[in-house]
Amino acid sequence: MDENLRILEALLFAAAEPLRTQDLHERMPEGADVGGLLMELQKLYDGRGVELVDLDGAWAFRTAKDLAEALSVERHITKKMSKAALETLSIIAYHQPVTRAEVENIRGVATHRGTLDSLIEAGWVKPGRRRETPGRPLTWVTTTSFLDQFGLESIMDLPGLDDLKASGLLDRRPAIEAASLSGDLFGDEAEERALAQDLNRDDLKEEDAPEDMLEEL
Amino acid sequence: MDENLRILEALLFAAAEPLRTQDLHERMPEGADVGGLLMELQKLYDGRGVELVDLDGAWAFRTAKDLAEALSVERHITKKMSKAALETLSIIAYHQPVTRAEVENIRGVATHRGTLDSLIEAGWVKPGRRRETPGRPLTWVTTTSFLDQFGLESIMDLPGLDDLKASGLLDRRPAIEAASLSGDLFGDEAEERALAQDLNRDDLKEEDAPEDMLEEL
Amino acid sequence: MSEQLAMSPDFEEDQPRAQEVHEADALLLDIDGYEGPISVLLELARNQKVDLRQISILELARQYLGFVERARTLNLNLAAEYLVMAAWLAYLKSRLLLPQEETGEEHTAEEVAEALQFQLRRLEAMQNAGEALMSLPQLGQEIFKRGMPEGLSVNTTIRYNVELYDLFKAYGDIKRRNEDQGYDLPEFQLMSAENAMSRMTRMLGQLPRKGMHTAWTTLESFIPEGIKSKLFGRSALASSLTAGLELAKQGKLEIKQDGLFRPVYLRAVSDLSDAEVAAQDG
Repeated sequence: MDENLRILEALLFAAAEPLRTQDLHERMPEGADVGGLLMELQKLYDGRGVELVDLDGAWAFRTAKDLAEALSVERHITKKMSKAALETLSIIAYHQPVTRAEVENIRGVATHRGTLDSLIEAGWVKPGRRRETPGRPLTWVTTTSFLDQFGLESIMDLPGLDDLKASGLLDRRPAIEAASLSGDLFGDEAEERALAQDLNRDDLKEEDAPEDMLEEL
Repeated sequence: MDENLRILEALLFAAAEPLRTQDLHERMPEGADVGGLLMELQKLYDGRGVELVDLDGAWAFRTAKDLAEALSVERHITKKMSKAALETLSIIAYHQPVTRAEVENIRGVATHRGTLDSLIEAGWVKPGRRRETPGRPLTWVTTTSFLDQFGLESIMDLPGLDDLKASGLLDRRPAIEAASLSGDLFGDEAEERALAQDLNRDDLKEEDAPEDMLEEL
Repeated sequence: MSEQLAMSPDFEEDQPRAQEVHEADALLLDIDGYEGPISVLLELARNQKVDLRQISILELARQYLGFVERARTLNLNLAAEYLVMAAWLAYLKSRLLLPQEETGEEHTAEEVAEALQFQLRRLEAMQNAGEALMSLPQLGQEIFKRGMPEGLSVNTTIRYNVELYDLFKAYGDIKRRNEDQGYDLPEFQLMSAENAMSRMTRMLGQLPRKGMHTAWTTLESFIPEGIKSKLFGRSALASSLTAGLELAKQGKLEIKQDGLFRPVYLRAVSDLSDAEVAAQDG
């Protein structure tokens, strides 16, 4: 076995965290073809109990997903994530880079202290660039640890990402802008019918007479 | 690759401690030939960057011993030395053996603990004998590394005070000279422009004057 | 507004149907599990068991108002945000029901309803995405990292960028510092108040006279010409003003300024009366 391949294998085995290609360059002997060696190593471990995974440019050995059952004894009991934290995490994952205000807008509530904190503490989200808009708000993005946690190679592998994109639901803007500016909402026949139904509902009109409502308002 | 071999590989990889054959029997599927599989796995990893080792009846993956060096990186950092450290070093060099109190006395300021520490860490000074005076204070001397760093054969090669004076190193600082020789009041164009600006800023415009003066006349 | 709404007898006639009472109760029981009104609206919308794109905003508004009403009946205190949402929905409902008119609002009621629907769909999508994420194999649950990583170490060696010259210079600095005991006051060249006074007195005598007073002259015209030093220029201005004030106090001249930062004018006061001046001129 090639000496450089041995070193690469040992490095990735010994590291507690995924190693970025540039970290590997720094640690490998001068002139080593890190990219080529990574490919070779990944091939070597293909179909094995342990696999070399590429986490968007960071590399780590991980047990094969299909062995989950056999490895259940190793399972740690983890705290369940709060609903708020999970919602925030998925919004950051699917809408990244996204500002806190945008997250709050999508969720329709102010973010409690501790929600974002817990995600940062878990190492799943980190600050991205500042948005070049008034106030230069900070954006949030997911980390390599996030990809590692969910066994994703990149954020392009997020479940259902393509469908969400196609449906126009990955719009960070306030709903009133997102809804009124996306043509398909107004162009959709079903939509128009639904709206028409709304307006023609006799039962509703009977129940809540407009005059009463006006009086109350 | 055999499914049981894959499971064994993953188990040993994920385990937080070396696993005894008995532990493996418990975790492996019913009827698996643990002993045979261990031999097979050990052979598979023979000569690789990672090896399967038998630690007195318990099994674990370990990075190959001969690669230990490759798992640590040497990082060279070039730093500037603080003025305080440099002054302290020069006093130790010129006055050695010298006590800390004497260093402070010569410098005219108290020396932070970290200042001497950084010189010790750099390997340039070391403790000498204790001075046979009340309190038996420790003295400090320079090291061979100090001589190496500055390309000196011995501390006798350090230039004397007279030499330093002759080379101009003990002259008054240019900055002080400039301040005390502020005789050149007239003739500086930049100054003139600055003055003109000043006067304009204060609204002391000459143009304002003539009409007013005429009115009065 | 919403409280009025809730207490209105008209509104009470609008009793939710039995099944909805049940729904609202389930929501209210678990109100802490909801992240505010949007979250509750989404739950209500899901209970309609239709695609959110087909959801009736009017029906949803009615259900939500029923939910708030139910909370009031049960004497449950809802957070203010829930009541704000109730008021907003009541308003939206009325706008949707009323014929289109020029309200001067930026968005039509239909657009606002669309936006609400979009908001709900987007939030639902994110909640579903969260569930999808959690159903992925996870590190420490289904995927494992190495249990005993040896870890990678970094040995740092520091090289100091110091040369012999720096060492000598440092020593020289100490020696010089010890020699330079005491502090030399820097010399400044300034115009003294006495200097300014004599200068101004001399110049006042040379100003053209007419009547009892001479002409108004700016303060700067008392300052020597061709000053190259900024500091000297400033001191000359300050000293001349001081001298001018002193002379004014003595009654030898008058000073005026039209406003803040406006030029300062001075003029000499003649010792002679108007008649004497006239006689002299004659």
